[in-house]
Amino acid sequence: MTAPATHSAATSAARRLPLPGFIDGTLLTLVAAAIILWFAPSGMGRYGTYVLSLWLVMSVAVMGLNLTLGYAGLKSLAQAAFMGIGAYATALLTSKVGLNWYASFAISGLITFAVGLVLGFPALRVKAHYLAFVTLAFSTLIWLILRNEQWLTGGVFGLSNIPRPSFFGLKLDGALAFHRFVVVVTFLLAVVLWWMIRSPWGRAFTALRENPIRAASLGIDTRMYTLLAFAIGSAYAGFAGALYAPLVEFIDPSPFSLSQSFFLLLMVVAGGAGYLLGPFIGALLGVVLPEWLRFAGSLYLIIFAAIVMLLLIACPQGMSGLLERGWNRLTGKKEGAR
Amino acid sequence: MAEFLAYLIAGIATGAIYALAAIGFTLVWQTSQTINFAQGEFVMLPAVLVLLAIKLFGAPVWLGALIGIAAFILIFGVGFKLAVVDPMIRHGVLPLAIATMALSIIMKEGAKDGFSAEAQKFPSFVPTETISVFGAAISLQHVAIIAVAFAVIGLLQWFVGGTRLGRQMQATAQNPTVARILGIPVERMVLLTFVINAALAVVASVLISPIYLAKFSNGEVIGLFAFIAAIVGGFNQVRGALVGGLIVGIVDSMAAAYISTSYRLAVPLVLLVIVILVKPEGLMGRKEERRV
Amino acid sequence: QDKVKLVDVVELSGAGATAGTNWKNGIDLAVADINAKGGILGKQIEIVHYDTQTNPGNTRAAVQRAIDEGTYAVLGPVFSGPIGASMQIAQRAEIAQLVGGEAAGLTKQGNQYLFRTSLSQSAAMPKIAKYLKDTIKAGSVAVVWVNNDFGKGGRDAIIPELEKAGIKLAVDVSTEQGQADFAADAIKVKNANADAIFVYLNEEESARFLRAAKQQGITKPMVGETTLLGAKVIELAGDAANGVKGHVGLSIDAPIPAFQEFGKKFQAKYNYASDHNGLKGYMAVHMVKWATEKQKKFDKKGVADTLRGATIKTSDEPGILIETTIEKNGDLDRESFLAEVKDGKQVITATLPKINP
Amino acid sequence: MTTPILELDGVVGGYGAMTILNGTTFKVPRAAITTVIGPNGAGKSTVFKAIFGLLKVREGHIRLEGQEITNWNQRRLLEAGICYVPQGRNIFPELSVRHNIELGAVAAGSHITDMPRRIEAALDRFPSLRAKADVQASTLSGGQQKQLEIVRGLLLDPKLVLIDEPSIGLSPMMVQETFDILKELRAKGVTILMVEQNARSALEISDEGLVLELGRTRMQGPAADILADPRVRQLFLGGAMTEAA
Amino acid sequence: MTEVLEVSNLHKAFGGIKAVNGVSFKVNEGEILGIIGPNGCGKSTLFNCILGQLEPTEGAVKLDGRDVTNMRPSELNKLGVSRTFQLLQVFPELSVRENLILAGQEHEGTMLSRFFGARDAGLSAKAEQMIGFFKLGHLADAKAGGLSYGQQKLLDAAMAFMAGPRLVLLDEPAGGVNLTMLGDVKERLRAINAEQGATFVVIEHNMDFVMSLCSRVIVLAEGKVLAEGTPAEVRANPAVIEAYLGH
Ligand SMILES: Nc1ncnc2c1ncn2[C@@H]1O[C@H](COP(=O)(O)OP(=O)(O)OP(=O)(O)O)[C@@H](O)[C@H]1O
Ligand SMILES: Nc1ncnc2c1ncn2[C@@H]1O[C@H](COP(=O)(O)OP(=O)(O)OP(=O)(O)O)[C@@H](O)[C@H]1O
Ligand SMILES: [Mg+2]
Ligand SMILES: [Mg+2]
Repeated sequence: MTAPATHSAATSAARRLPLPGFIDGTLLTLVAAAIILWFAPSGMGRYGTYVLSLWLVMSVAVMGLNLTLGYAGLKSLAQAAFMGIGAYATALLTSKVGLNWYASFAISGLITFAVGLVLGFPALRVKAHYLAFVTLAFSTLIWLILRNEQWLTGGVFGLSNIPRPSFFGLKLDGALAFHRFVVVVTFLLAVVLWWMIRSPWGRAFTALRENPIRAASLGIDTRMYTLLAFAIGSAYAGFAGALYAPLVEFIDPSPFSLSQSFFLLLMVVAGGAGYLLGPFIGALLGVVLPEWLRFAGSLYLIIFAAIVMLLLIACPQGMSGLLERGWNRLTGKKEGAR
Repeated sequence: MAEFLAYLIAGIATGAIYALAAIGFTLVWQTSQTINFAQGEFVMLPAVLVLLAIKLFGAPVWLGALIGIAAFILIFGVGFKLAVVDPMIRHGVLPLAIATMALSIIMKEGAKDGFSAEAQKFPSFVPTETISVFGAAISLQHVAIIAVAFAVIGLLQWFVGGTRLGRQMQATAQNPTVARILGIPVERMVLLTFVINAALAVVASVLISPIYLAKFSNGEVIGLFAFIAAIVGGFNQVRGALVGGLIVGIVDSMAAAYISTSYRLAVPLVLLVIVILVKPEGLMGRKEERRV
Repeated sequence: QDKVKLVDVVELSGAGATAGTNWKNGIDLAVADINAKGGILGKQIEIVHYDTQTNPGNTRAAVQRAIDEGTYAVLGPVFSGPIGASMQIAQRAEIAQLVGGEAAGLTKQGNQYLFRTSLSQSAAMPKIAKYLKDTIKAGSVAVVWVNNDFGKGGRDAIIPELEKAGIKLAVDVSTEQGQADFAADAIKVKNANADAIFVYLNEEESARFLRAAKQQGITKPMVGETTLLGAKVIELAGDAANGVKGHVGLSIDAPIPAFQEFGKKFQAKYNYASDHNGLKGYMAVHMVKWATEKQKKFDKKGVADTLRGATIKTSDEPGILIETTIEKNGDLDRESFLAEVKDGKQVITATLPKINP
Repeated sequence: MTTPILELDGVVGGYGAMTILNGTTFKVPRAAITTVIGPNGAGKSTVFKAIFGLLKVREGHIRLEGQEITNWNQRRLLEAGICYVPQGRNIFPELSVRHNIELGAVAAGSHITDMPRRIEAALDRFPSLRAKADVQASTLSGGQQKQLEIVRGLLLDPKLVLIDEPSIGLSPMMVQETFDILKELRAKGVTILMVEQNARSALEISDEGLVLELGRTRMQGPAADILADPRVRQLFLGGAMTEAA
Repeated sequence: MTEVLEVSNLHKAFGGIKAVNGVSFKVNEGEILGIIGPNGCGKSTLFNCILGQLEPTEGAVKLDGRDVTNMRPSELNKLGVSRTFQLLQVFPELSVRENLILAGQEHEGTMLSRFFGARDAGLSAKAEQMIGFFKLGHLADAKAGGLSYGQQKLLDAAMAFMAGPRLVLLDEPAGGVNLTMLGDVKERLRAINAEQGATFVVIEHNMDFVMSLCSRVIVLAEGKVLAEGTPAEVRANPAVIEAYLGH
């Protein structure tokens, strides 16, 4: 048997097509999806476009959580809080300081990355739920600060008139223009994550989830990788926040509360933890499904939660797992690797 | 001094409520190694079901109580185990914990849409008089809650750790495959866990709701504080709930008194972080197992 | 048959669910009434409710959707944060948005398309300060408020008024939305030993606070706004509500037959007593109806233009329940009441005139 | 061979789509020690799991004293007199050693009245467990954990013991002790089916030997014959090494 | 001869239990040292203290004369010290091949090169070689968690050799491994020892294995060194027979 130089996760599409070695099904899907999403809003109206953009923004936050939870196995209950930090940082920097969005985006990522590093220390204790507990506290503390420090954050009244960025002088104020901008940014972030997951870093992250003790004895700097996984995951939340603020053009503390962090967790697991495309499916369930369920009136939340629960009962690997199962059945493969 | 005492007693009274709600966390942890994120809703819902039964059947309070409680134990003890836990548990506890998050949404929204978005009075089975302890006021309801919390926790601590049945439940949680090999009726143990948990939630609900009123969103507040209490006290011991609950109650009360009220909520959380850094298994918790 | 579509964007879940549900029910009641009487200019109203989960992002999406779907006017939301998040959208589309928010800041942003359905806090608080000074004769007041946009707005509005009236702030107690336990807060208020206590909480928290206060043996007068004297509070707090006094903007117990009538209809349909949000929702629909009938056509932009600066009389539109003047900035002016709870009943003790009669 | 107590007849089973047991067939003589040997991954543990109902048998039959026990659940098998000590680490980490042991008697319900005495007797055989009777089981050393499992598995009065590589992690003295216990059980008429990689010592105390490869019985016969078989020595007993030692 | 590892007066107590109670010894470059002793005498705990998995209560560990007490396991490993575990420790959800690549990937290059470089960190060939040697070829793409006990044990050992270590601490490598395979493993250890000068410390209860492989043996009992010498000396020592070997 010859040793394929690549990871076993390379999908069959890549094996059949004569493509450069590093291209795999996931990347192709991402490219195709980006192209579709670029054109999708035509005829959807501003509202439809807005929902699509919101879906992508939430996907970015969920992608980050998927890295921490799905790959590295670190349970974080503060993803929404990190998103809040990013959103407020961007909102303040662009509307109060007058910095351009790109710099604010980078700073939001940096701040959340740094906070993630500090907060990650309790995670270094071997038992994983300590991180969950600490992030639970952190999440609520951040929410309190956002609410109480009115001089900075606008407190309960929030911050409004958050400007949208421009692109080389091109104004992105319109729903469609901004949507396309979101598509590009999300695509880039997804590709970076895709690359990371399939690099040796990704393998090391998985090792943290599977057996941190063995990993440490193999020279894997578990402390560094744990902090990295958590900080990068948090930075993605920061990036998501930096997109969220100009998308909604108004922020207040409520979308960054603990229950929203739970909601993001639900999305990760519903989409399929540890699958690269899982977050998009999860966020689709979390953001777009409720819109489709509007006909059900106030019952839609119950329906949504019930769907997630049934999904988990049917397949704990979430939608991605379910799709993979179906695909394998179609192609007659026995066992799929992640 | 009298002032301090008043805060202390108020804190203990509140703390007992948190303790009562937190037992569920520690019990479920010890007997199935999962976190039930719907625990707050478990405490919220029985009261709502009782009121619903009274409203639907026009039953007298005691009958309504019986119907509501039975329905709750059936749905969220037996039903939860059969419909959610059974298919999911073999995939590890993470999907299960996440499923309880979804469950909490269903319970909360269900209570709102199926019953009422408004808070409702809930009849008290304990006289509502207030007595004075060293000049500080405490209601008989709180006294009852303190007594019940102590009794239930003592009883459970004994049951889980001191009886063979309790140890079989623990064994099932710690290593279901081996439990099966030894002939422990694993299914029955899991069922027992969830029924006991549901029954406890009912007790907590019936005692707490006359004070906190019955409202669909109560689970959030109660759940959060109970969770903090369980962590502070120690997740892997039932008695952790008691110690954690009382400490969190007192700290919360003192925070309201002597620290900025808008940051009151932060104080128990800071306490939680300190406990995790200093004694991660919680004040009363058992040390983690050997890993290498 | 041709219909006119109205979209209500409101908090049906999340922190605002209680208020939002009342608002929604009020609207449904109004729509049913109007449709039964032949609709607006002969067209039946088709009402759609979108839940915002009390989340500004969702609210914005829902308002956008409402406009994309061609709503005639936007109703809701009730909480000030989500209103702040969504008001520019209606403004950009030049569509009237009738909201339930009371925060003072909303109408200070020059938005020509935003309309309140109740008095703003900046209108109500001076009346309360005056009441505290003249009637209660309080030299110092403890302020207990809920730390959300509603409570914080009220607190920020009352404190300067107290200062102006020369009343001392004895203690400033913030509480959490949904807070269940008020024992420590009650002790704190008791120890402050103020002449009166101003309570600015949502209904349920008001009830819980009153019970805790009674338990701690607080005897000083409790003064509040609409949310302290509501039927719900009285029901939940029982004895503890007796003696509570304050200013009431909208109340089904006000000595105005139309209000009481509404209260009965609401009770009959939903099996519980409406709070002020139910009244607000009811009025919102009738404001749209009045404006349309006034301009005699379905012109979206015209609704806002017609409402701005108008005075709606009950003789023209009984559904407005009480004569209401809409100021240029979207604030309202109308009569309000001083009330007191006696033997488990809200009793109106005085009617306060409009600020600019 | 005396009448067999356990019979496997064309057993087929595996994990997911993978078949490991390809028609495994053998008989286990009564009141004797039978040792199963074979390369790593031959399916030895899988056979045990199949017998003990932990792996679904897709085809074939398993009989205990002529009675069909295929795919029975564990409780029934225990009641029928089979007990199973699996390979690897199989403790309840947070329970004390004594409580771990005591759980070995669950299946007996209240039939056994002398449980404390039995536990004491078991602890006497493994003194290092006695010293640790009240500590959390997870803190035991690897060998102590194995001792605990052996004690726990033998607490009842089984007819048939399935024991999977008991010697892993045990010191030579404890291996001897364990084998002595097995011999005593045999003397009492208990049948023992054991998997061992420590094959030489195991075959020495065994009556019967069985070689399993790729999920099939390659060879079965008196233990002494198996031990002496040159092919077996070469392929499974590490011929060169045993000679050198 | 140079000392690779020096352990001096090492203590480790868990509450009142003194698991390791003043152990000192030295390991010379190129040596194969055996450590034997009754169950629970502190062998694994000793390893865990040497390798930074546990914090010793007292005492010091030196590697090439440098104090490495309490150094983190990953850093020690980067210095060329690798180990195996007594209880199974693999990455169950990863394939055998991924397990092996993981075991070697941190030893070459930097964090950056591991991010931008090849997915397999250039280790596929090496992994293939290990897979071949430990006869796991048909299982290369199977999840490690689905391997049999002995196969996992072998994988664990293979992982310890992926990065070409110079000091390897093996905790019961023979347990559950088929004797024929074990013979091969032993030859392999000898070869690595001879060709690459790697040093081994082996905890084992399989006396045949210890006696034929080790050049020196240390016997522990109750956390202390009971005896030390060549295999033959130790085997004949009455105290060792009494405490450990049995008659
Ligand atoms: N849980 C499992 N999932 C998938 N495959 C498995 C599982 N357990 C065992 N296998 C496979 O089945 C085969 C037989 O395994 P088994 O454990 O029966 O071997 P064994 O003969 O007991 O080996 P050892 O001597 O190493 O214990 C092996 O190839 C193994 O990879
Ligand atoms: N975390 C711990 N807490 C308490 N006691 C412990 C802990 N770890 C080890 N011990 C005790 O320390 C002693 C030594 O254990 P260790 O695992 O080192 O033994 P060992 O020599 O490796 O034995 P074996 O040959 O059985 O593997 C044992 O008595 C064990 O119970
Ligand atoms: Mg085996
Ligand atoms: Mg050991």
